[in-house]
This record gives sequence, C-alpha cells and structure tokens, in this order.
Amino acid sequence: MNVPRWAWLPFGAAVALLAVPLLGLVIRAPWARLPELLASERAMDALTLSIGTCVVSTLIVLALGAPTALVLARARGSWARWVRTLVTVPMVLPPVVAGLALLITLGRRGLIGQPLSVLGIEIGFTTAAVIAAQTFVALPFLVVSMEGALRAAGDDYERAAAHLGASPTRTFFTVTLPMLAPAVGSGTALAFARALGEFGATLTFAGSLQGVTRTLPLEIYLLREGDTDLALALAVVLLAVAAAIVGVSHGLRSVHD
Amino acid sequence: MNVPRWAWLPFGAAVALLAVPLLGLVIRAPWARLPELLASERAMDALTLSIGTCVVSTLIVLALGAPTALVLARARGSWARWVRTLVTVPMVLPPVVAGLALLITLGRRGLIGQPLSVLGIEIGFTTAAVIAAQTFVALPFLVVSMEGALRAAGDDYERAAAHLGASPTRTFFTVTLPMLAPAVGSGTALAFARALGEFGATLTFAGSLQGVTRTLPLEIYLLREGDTDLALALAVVLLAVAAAIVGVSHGLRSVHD
Amino acid sequence: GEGPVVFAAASLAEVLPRIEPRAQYSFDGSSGLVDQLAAGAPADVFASADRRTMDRAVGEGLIDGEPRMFATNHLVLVVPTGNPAAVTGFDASLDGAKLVVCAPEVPCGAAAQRLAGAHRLTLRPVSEETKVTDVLGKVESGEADAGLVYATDAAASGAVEVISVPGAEADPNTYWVAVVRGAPHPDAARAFVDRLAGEWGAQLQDLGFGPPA
Amino acid sequence: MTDAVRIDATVASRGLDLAVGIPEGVTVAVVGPNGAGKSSLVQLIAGSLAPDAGSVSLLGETVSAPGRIVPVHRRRIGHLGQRALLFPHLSVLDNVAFGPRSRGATRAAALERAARELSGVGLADLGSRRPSQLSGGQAQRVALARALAIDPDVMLLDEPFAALDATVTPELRRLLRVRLRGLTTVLVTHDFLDVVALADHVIELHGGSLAGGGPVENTVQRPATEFLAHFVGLNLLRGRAHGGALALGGGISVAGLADEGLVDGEARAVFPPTAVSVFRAAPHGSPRNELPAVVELVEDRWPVQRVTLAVAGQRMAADLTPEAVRELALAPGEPVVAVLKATQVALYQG
Amino acid sequence: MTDAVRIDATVASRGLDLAVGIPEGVTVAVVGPNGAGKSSLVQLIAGSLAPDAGSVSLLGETVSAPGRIVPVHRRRIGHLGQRALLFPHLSVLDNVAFGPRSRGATRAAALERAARELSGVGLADLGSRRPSQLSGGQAQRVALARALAIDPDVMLLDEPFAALDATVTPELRRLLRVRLRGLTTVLVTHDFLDVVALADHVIELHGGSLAGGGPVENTVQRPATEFLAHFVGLNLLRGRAHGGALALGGGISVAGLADEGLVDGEARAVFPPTAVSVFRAAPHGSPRNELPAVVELVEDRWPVQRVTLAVAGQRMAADLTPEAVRELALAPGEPVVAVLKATQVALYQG
Ligand SMILES: Nc1ncnc2c1ncn2[C@@H]1O[C@H](COP(=O)(O)OP(=O)(O)OP(=O)(O)O)[C@@H](O)[C@H]1O
Ligand SMILES: Nc1ncnc2c1ncn2[C@@H]1O[C@H](COP(=O)(O)OP(=O)(O)OP(=O)(O)O)[C@@H](O)[C@H]1O
Ligand code: MOO
Ligand SMILES: [Mg+2]
Ligand SMILES: [Mg+2]
Repeated sequence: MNVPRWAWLPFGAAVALLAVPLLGLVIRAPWARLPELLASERAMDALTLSIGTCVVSTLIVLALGAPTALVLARARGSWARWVRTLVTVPMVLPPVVAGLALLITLGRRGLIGQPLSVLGIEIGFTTAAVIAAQTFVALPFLVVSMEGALRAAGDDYERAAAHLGASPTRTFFTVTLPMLAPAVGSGTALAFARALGEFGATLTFAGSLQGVTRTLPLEIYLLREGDTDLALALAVVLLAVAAAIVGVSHGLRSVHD
Repeated sequence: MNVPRWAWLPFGAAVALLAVPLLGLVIRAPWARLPELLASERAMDALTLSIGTCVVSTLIVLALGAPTALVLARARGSWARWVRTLVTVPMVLPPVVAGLALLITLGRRGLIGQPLSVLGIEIGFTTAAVIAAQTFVALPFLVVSMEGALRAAGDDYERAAAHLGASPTRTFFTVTLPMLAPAVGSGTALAFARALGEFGATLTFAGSLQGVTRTLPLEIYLLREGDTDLALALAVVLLAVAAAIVGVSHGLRSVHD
Repeated sequence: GEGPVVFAAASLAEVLPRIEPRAQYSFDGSSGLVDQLAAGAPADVFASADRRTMDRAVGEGLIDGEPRMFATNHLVLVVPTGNPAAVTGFDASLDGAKLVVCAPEVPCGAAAQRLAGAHRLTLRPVSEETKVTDVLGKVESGEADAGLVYATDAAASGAVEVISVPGAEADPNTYWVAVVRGAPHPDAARAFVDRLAGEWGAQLQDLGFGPPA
Repeated sequence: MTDAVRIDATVASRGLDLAVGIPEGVTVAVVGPNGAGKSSLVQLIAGSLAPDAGSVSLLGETVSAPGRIVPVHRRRIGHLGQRALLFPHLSVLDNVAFGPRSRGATRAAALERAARELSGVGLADLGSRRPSQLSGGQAQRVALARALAIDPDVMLLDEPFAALDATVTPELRRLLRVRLRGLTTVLVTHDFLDVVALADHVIELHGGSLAGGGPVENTVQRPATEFLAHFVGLNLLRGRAHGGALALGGGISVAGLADEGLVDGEARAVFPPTAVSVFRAAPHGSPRNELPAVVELVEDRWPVQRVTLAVAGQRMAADLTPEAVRELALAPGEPVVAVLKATQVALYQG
Repeated sequence: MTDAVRIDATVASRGLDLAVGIPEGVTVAVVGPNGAGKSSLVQLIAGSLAPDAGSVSLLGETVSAPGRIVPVHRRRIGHLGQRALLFPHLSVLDNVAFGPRSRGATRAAALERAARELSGVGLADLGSRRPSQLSGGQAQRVALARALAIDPDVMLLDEPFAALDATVTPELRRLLRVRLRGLTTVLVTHDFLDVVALADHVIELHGGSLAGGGPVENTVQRPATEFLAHFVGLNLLRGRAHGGALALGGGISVAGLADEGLVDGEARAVFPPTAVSVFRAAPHGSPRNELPAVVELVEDRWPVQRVTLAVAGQRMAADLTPEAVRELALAPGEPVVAVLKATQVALYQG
C-alpha cells in the first residue's frame, strides 16, 4: 500500500535528528591527528581497559546467559514468568540506579560487600567493579534475545537429538547452540555493545581511575571539556564499533530469517 | 526436551546476579521516610523535570517514529537498508558519545547550534537540551520495534482498506495504528523507559541545574553519597517505573501473540 | 604503579602531574573524591581544595593523621576570548550572560557562594558543575558566557579572558593534603604529603598558587 | 456497448501481455495454471499493479496508463481474496461500514447500509461480534458484505473459496450467486464447480496472455485446450484427423465419435479418465483403442487412484480402483497398455 | 515370546488408558480420529510422555513407570515424524552419523555406518549436501537413514508421509517396506494405502483407548467399526439381523449378501459409496434397498461429488457425478431416497 505522502516529513525529520549529530561527530573528528591521539597513554589505557573488561563481561554474560535462556525457554511453570520479568527489569532500569543498587550491595558497606570486605575482598573501585556493572546491564540483553529465539525455534530438533541418543548436554552443545548461532551471535553483539557503552552504572559504582576503572565512555566524559580532540577521537572509535555491531547483527538476522 | 541439569547452576548465578542488587535497593530504601523525602524540593524538582521531559520526548518519538517506521517497513529500495542501519546505530552508541555528538552539533558553536544561536535560539543548558538528548537515544527503540511489527503484519489489511476506498492517511490512522496498538504500546513504553533512564548524554550535553536540566538519574548520581537516603528514595521510584513498564510491555506482547 | 595513588581536587590537575609525574592521579571535584573514598576507593593520598571538604573526610574516618595545608587559591571571573556577552565584571552585567559555576557541594562552588554573598549579588547560573575544570571547559568552548574558576586554572588556559573579582584574593580557599586511612602504599603516601606540604611549595607558587596561609 | 472493464496492458516484470474486455453485468471466470497472471489481472483492475504500457479502463474511463494511475482507493472496486481480512479491531458491523465511511457517508448512513448488507449475507445477528469470533465461512461472508457495501462498479474475486473448509464452500457459492447477480464480476478460481455455478464466460490465461475461453457451456462440453480439459476433469489428446480417427503420431491413432463431423486436419480427442482402462498386455477385447503407454505417476484420489500415463508424447489420466493399481503393481516407468472405449471418446476439429 | 513393546498405562491429562502389546518383528498400524491418542502412544514408547499409572516395557525391560523413567536418549528408539527435522547446520552424512556418535561410536565408525545407511535409502551421493539442499522426499529418506543408523529396538513412525507431496509418497513407501523388514514398527497413519502397503496388524484408537483392530486383511475386507469402514473407503451401517436382512430401526431395513451366514442379533452392513444412488423420489427399479435419507453435506472429491446422507440416525456416503448433484440440486437438508444395490452390500455378524 502507499505510504501517506505527509509521512515523509516526519521521516525526514527523524532521519535528520539521528543522522546530523553522527555526521557532526564524523566531520569534527580530528582525523589528521587521530593516530597520534589514539596512541597517547590516556587513550591507550582507556581502550585497553574497555576492551578487556567488555571481553570478560561478555564472556560471563554468555556463560551465564545462554543456560539461563535455555532454562527459561523450556520452563513450563508460572514461576518462569516472574523470573522472566525479573531478568528484563535491568534492561529498562536507569544505569545510575543499577550502579546505586550495585554500590549498596557490593560496596564496602553493602549487604554483600561488607562481609566480603571483612574477608579482605573489595570489589568497589576495582576493575572487577567495572566488569560487575557491565555484566549486570548487559546480561538481560543476551537472555531476552536468546530466549526469544529458543522459544521460536521450539524443541523439535532437541527431541530429534534425544531420539538419536544424545544426552541433554550433548544436545545443548551440538544442536541447540549451533542452530541458534545467529541469535547467539546477535545477542552477544548486543550485550558487548551495551557493556562497551556502559557509563552511568560504572561511574556510580566503580569510580574513575585511569587504567583501573576509567573506561572509554568515562574517559570521553572527563575529556570532553578539557581535551575535546582526544574525546572526539575516542568517540569516533566507539561510533565505528557501534556501526560494526549493527552491521554484524543485521547480517546475522538476515541469515536467521 | 530436558534441560541439562548443570544448566541450573549458571541459571541460579544469573538470577542471583540480577536479583540481589535489586533486592538490596529495596531493602536499603528508607521506606519510613519515603513520603517526606520525595516531597522535598530537590526530589520534586527532579521528578517533575524527568516526567515532563520524558512525556514530551516520548510524544516527539511517537510523532516522528511511527511514520518513520511505516516508511521504512513499506520501502522497497536498497536505500531503506542503509537508513535502517543509520536508525539502529544510536541504539548501540554509548550515550556519552551521543551526548558529545549532540554537543558539537547543537552546541553554541556547533554545526547547527551556531546558525541557530545567531537567530537567538540557544539549546545548551535549557530543558530543550534534555529533551533533545532523550529523543535522540529513545527514537531508535520505537522505530525498530514498530518497524518489525509493521513488516511482520504485512500490508494486506492496508490494501483491503484501500479497496474499500480509504486514503493512505485514513488507512494509517484507522487501520495500521489501531491494529498495531500492542506493538506501538510496547515500543512507546520502551522509548519512555530509555528516556527516563537517560544519563550519559544528558550529563554530557545538557549540564546540571536543579529544576532545569537535572533529571532524576543526574540527581541520584549527585546525591548518591551526600544524601544516600534521598538517592535511594528516588532510585526506588525509578525501579518501580521500570517494573511497571516491563509488566505493561509483557502484557502487551502477550496480547500481540 | 610505582608511586602512590593520589585523589586530588580538579584544580590541581594541571600542576601535580608536572611536579610529580610518577604518582597515579584521579582528579575530580573534591567532594566527589570524598564520596569515592567513603565507598572504599583504594587511594593513598587525598588533596582537597578547601578545609570543609577535608573536614568531611576526617569526620568520616577516612584520614590517617593530621591534614596539612599546602597552598591557597582564589576565584576569578573568566569569559570566552572576545567576551561575547560583554561582561564588565562581577556585577549585574552577569544577569544577561550564561554563567556557569561549581555546585555548592564542591570547594569552588562554596567559594563562589561566599563571594556572591560578599558582593550582595544573586547568581543565576545556567549550570552547576561538579568540578572546576568542567566550568572552565564550558567557557573555553564558548558554550557559556562566563564562569567562576580559580586564578590558576584561568592562567593555564589560553582561550579565556580573565576578569578579577575584587575581594576574592582577600578570602582565598585553602588546599589540604593527608594520607588516606588504610592506604595501600603508606610510605609513598607519607613521602608525597611531606613534599607537597614542603619542598614543592615553590613550584606551586610559580604556577600561580598562593602560599599556605 | 462499451466494456465495463477493458485491459490492454503489458507488465514486463510479470511477463504479462493482456488484451481483455469484460462486458457490463457479466461474470467472467479466470482460470489458468499457477503463475499464469490471474491475480495480476485482478491487480491491474484494482490499481495495485501499474501497466508498463497500454491502459486499463473502467466504465469507459482510463484508470491506469503509464504515468497516470487512479489510486486504488479512488476506484469503485469490490475485492474479495482468499482471506477475509476483516479488521480485527472493529466489530463486524463497523467492518462493513468501513467502506461507506471512507467514501464520505455519515456514520449513521454507513451503519444503516452495513446492517442492510449484513442481512443480505444472512448475518444480521452477528454485527456486534469481533471478527475473531467468526468461523472462516462467516468471515468470508462478512467480507463479501463489506465489499458490496461500497456499490462497486466491478467485483474482483481472487480464489474466494481457496482458504475455506470444503464444507462451507457450497453455501458461500450459493450466496455469491444471489448477491452478484447483475454485477460485473471477475472470478479467479481453480475449481471447476465455481465456474459452472457462477460464471457466464471463462477466460484461460497462460504465461501472462489469453490462451482461450468462451461461454461456460461450450467450454465444459468441448474444452479447446489441454488445461481447460483437465480443468473440467477430462483428458485431451491432440493430433491430425485422418479418415474419422485421430492420428497421434508414431502410428498410434484413436477412434471415437465425431458428432459434429470431422474433416482431415488438426483435431482433438476428449474423454473422461474413467473411460481409460489399463492392462499389462494388450487384451484384444471389444474397445477399439489400445495405446502403448508408460506410467508417469500414481496418485491417491479417494476413492480412486489417478494414474498419469505418457502416450505418444502427450499425457492422459486414468482413474482406477486401488485394487487394480495394486494388482497391476503400477509404478512410474512401467510400460502398460491403455484401453479407451471408443464410444466414450469425442472427436472435435481444431 | 514376550512382546517387543508392552504398554499398560494411563495418562489422565490426555485421557489415555491403554493396554497394547506389540510382538517382535511385527509392523502395527495405529489409526483413529484426530486426538485419539496415536501420537501419545508413540510418545509413551519413546519416553517423551510419562504414564501416571502403569508401565511401558521394551524387550521385557520396564522403561516407564511412575517415578522411574528411562530418559529418551537412553532408549533404542528410531523415530520418524511428519517433518524430517534434519539438523540444518550439519551435512547430510553428519546428520546420519549423529546417532552413532551420540551413542559412543568413533567418528570414523559413525561415518562409515552413516554412509552405509545413506546407500540403503539410495542417497549415497548426497552425503556432503546441506539439508536445505534436499527435496522434501529426500530429506525424509535421510531422516529414515538417520533413525536406522542407531539399530533401534523399535521404529516409531508418526505420519511419516503427512507433510510430503503426494508424488513422492509411493517411492518412500516402497523404501520403508524394504528397510523396515523384520523391525518391530509402530506406524501412525491416516492413509489407507500405508496400512495395506506396510502393516501386518491394525490397531484403532478412540478417545485414548483401544477400539478395535486385527490383521490387515481382515480389517480391509470386513471392517468391524464405522471408523475402520470409512478408513478403508466403505460405508458401515449397524442394526439387528432379522430374517437375513439388517433392520436399522424405524421400519427401515437393508438387504444384502451374507457369505458367512447370518443369525438374528447384532449385525452390520458394509458397502462402497459407489453402490449408492440418490433419487428425489423412489424409483422402484430392480435394486431392493430404498432408504429415506436426508442430505447432510455435499463435498467436492474429484472426480466425484461425495454426498453424506443421514439414514435412520446413521451416516453413509454416496459418490455421485457432479452432473447428478447439479441435476438433483442436492443441498444440505434436502430429503432424498438412497438406493442400494443388494448385490454390493455385505452383511456380517456383530
Ligand atoms: N508481488 C509480485 N512481485 C513480482 N512478481 C510477482 C508478484 N506476484 C506475482 N508475480 C509474478 O507474476 C507472474 C504472475 O503471477 P500471478 O500471481 O498473477 O499468477 P496467478 O495466476 O495468480 O497464480 P496463482 O494461481 O498461483 O495465484 C508470476 O510469474 C509471478 O511469479
Ligand atoms: N503436548 C500436549 N499437551 C497436552 N495435551 C496434549 C498434547 N498433545 C496432545 N494432547 C492431547 O492428548 C490427546 C491425544 O492427542 P494425540 O496427539 O495423541 O492424538 P493423535 O491421535 O495423535 O491425533 P492426530 O491425529 O491429530 O495427530 C488429545 O486430547 C490432545 O488434545
Ligand atoms: O574540588 Mo574543585 O578543584 O573546587 O573542583
Ligand atoms: Mg493468484
Ligand atoms: Mg498425532
């Protein structure tokens, strides 16, 4: 059917609203000095820290999230509905609130942080805190997208594998996961993106110390007034990563369809 | 099929990871003093500002996003693929980068801000800046979820309406939108949630002044150590909103299925 | 790292790394730093931009031993190069301009409030930032028409014009340093505090700070 | 009299090249294999497909030509497809009132008209239901009422029974016969019964073009093409008439009855699948036609088995009992002898 | 000899109460209306459904009993359903090797076995293809090879042809006949031809319980239940034998041939739908049976029309030509006279 002609007006406005700032970023980026800027110690520290923590938290998300999605997708009881809601809430929870929740729970004086602290284990303001914050906010993305795919796929193939003599574990690794590879891939990409962009929870819970807790978004925030060029250089890196992730996940989704 | 038994272990870990901090928040919240705390001027200013800006930005998101989703869903050319990617990028872009992009574009010396400033229009440090940041980050959520629903629904009903003599505009308002009400509803809920939680872009782009640009997440961040009780009270409000939004959107989705 | 971990007021961000590049620094608004220390941030040294904030740290039991004053500083008014809003001084001409100051929780914000009180002036800022460098940045980039920052910050920036505020020098804020309780590197921390309150004073004064009163 | 619908149009992307006229008040059944262009023809009339060249006119007015397309919603077209496509968020009555409302009627007038049309399809009581509370047959009847409520110039029916349970088809067919009386109608169908019950004319499309057609009675009795023969449930073999029999080539010929006389030249034999018996070896009984054949396919068509045979490069069907198929062990590739009762074979010229 | 499969089980949630034994090496066809419990029976054997009470045993070993369930993957069950369910991420060969691998074979041994099974279904060349590159019939053959590669104790086939094109069914049926020889097999089907082609015994389920059954030959010739009669394409009327005829009640009786003799008491008449003619009024010709009837349904079953008639509270089908249906204007609710040739009606006791 034909789209109403006036619809192109808001369409144009929406595209402009989203495109112009991204274009502005690309135009204003200090392209000539980019290599030099990115090679600076501050930039390298932030890049290394961000990539390192995101890889670790994404791995944790995968290891915890994939089985969680499986359990939820195959669950029959009504308890599953409650757990599903619980798992979804952090997805729409403001990151600052997530950070506060982590702080009062895992912080030095927190519910769990205090006993841990007595044992000499402190999470606050360490790289572990960054990873905890990233995992907390990214985990729901993987679980939700993978559970949806698992439920849509149904368990017919898994039952076929059982008929052939494969144990549930073997089935999970040789049938379920490989068949859902596109969904796992795009869910992982989403979770990685969310972890990489994480700011509010990290700032609130983990603080900001160069090389320890100051990830790329924190560094960009800190630098934005003082050293705009470096901030822009780092921002362009994150923009490129975001575009790549969208590309990958669109590609995977079309494989999936 | 049976879930492998070991899968319950990571499942438990994931649920604990997500549940315990939320539980901590609920336990530590100063329930007795909640009414008094929320009635304070700082709290009321932040609440009023957050709700006001989120309502406005969600309305803008709807007004721009719904037609955009329609145009994209019904587009045939390959340009649509590029626009779709462009629209998705802000969804995985770190909010701080989004804020930086808005700053250098709409700021007083930005690409668009400078000409506007000559005309006497200044966005920086105003509530408009908060709305711009929220709209930028929330718009993609509505467009993506609504476009998916539109494409899944196909245009058969729209064609039926055309056969009956309804113009494209009439069709959009009397057939397309009402039929997709659940998808529009859950997309709007998502966009509202994203706008309400917005922190990084607002902090980077809009500044922080009570009653003007200091939204709930900014206020919570500021208060988190100085006046933990008030921060927790506000956080509990946001947690309740998040849970309500998840509930609504799960409910809408089950209507949809 | 080899040196101590130093949590220091944002207004020291330009100078401390030049004087002692081997330490590890985290610069932020002084009160934000106290928040982080209270939450267990693993720091060795804390340097604040006023007495009130250091007292809060002491009151929360975060400090080992006695804090020591090591410098003073005072506020000035800065405007972007060319003074687009035609600010004439710390007076009614600020009313039509976009003024940015520090939040009252931070030392530079507390100082700004004192100054306004002394001048019987009601400030109507468009934003209250959490650290002094954010104020400077907003003026440097032209987003704001005027800001209240420390004389040392103003002097280090090439993109602003400085308008001095009468009476500001007479009521300076004081910088304090102390060893953090439970510091991971207590020896390096004590050495850092000793030198900052001692031999490095001359260099600080070269960079625009006043001597400890 | 000008035609109610006149199509002279090509659409390259669909391999369409059509020249079709439909007189006013006539119901034309459009038949043809999948992909022949039947739905495309309907879409050309409705305006949802635009011609590359040529034009489409309705009641003498050009509605489609390159560069000038009257949009779908400005044509007076009643459309009924496989799915009822009732708007799920509106009541049944509001669904039927949707067309009049869209064309400017007041709410009261539209509802009044809708109620009348609902009665016309025998569903006056169901106006306040939601579409989801209807059976498939009821939904399709509401869709018919909805299409009729706009007083269409032309009704387009694209396989209106295809998605329905076989048990409700006869009733809907009867209803259509009543309600479409006097309306110019294009009916796309794969079902012979629809043609007999509803249509005045048949058009056969093939590869995007007109391949044959004519009045329904003619077509049923003496189909002119292989497709039409199959469509009405008959076999058709082509050959050259020679001395009152049909020579298929390869020395094989078919005898039959030529009621209308037969001169030498192109001709065809038409006979039902039940007139064919199959043997492993030639039985040399009374029927005169014994054709060497090869089994191509055995299909289960309750209560018979349909065996497709290749004969002299052509195809024909034989309907046998399951027992016969099993006894003869018929399977693809098997050579057999097909025996045709000459009295059941009709020979026609052309 | 103990049965290869023995089921004495109830499943309340599915209304199931079964007592069934299947001797070793026998192929049992399970038939019955939708929801009768056929798939549930298969699932009980496979282990994906657990009994509330009672037990299931395979080769004498109890594999299901309340509280003790040998999981699906520890049973030796070959399963083939409507869909082939080949793992899309594995090659055809790897699909077939999946079972042996899962049961502990080395990769080499599994591949060797898989290649053998692929040859067995005539697809030796396709081992390196992806499942998406197979036709529906080929995929189902691969699925058969895959099921056979685990040396199953019992093969379970739940409507293995239901999703296939009718043109490939005969070939797969033939293949199954060869490959299942000697294997204990449970075959769920809605298709009469499957029963005749593949099964030794028939079991009819109804509402979750055994309703009838016996050797295939018996069932085809003299079906004992209405369902089985319909299943093999015949009509069945029940009544009381009285003086060599069958009294249906209401003064209506049916004459027929009783090859096996008939004493007064419960009896049934069996005859094909083609033995029934329909008239508007009683014709009083040679056939002796004229039954007052009411048309219930007219269905299109190429090349005939199937008319369902209500006679003395029972149902029977008549196959008429389309022309006859049109001439008689048969429609639901019309009263007619059904005429039955007595020579085509078989009467049986019970
Ligand atoms: N939406 C479309 N876009 C492009 N080509 C199409 C489209 N619909 C149909 N075609 C092509 O146009 C040709 C005619 O198709 P059409 O749908 O008109 O056939 P049809 O006779 O209605 O077939 P059927 O009996 O299957 O409904 C076919 O080659 C088909 O592949
Ligand atoms: N997964 C299930 N959960 C609950 N009840 C079921 C399930 N599958 C089937 N049933 C119910 O169990 C009964 C038996 O169903 P079953 O699938 O065994 O019948 P069937 O004979 O295989 O039917 P069909 O011919 O339609 O395949 C039915 O009442 C059905 O509704
Ligand atoms: O603590 Mo500061 O230096 O006033 O921002
Ligand atoms: Mg079609
Ligand atoms: Mg079944």
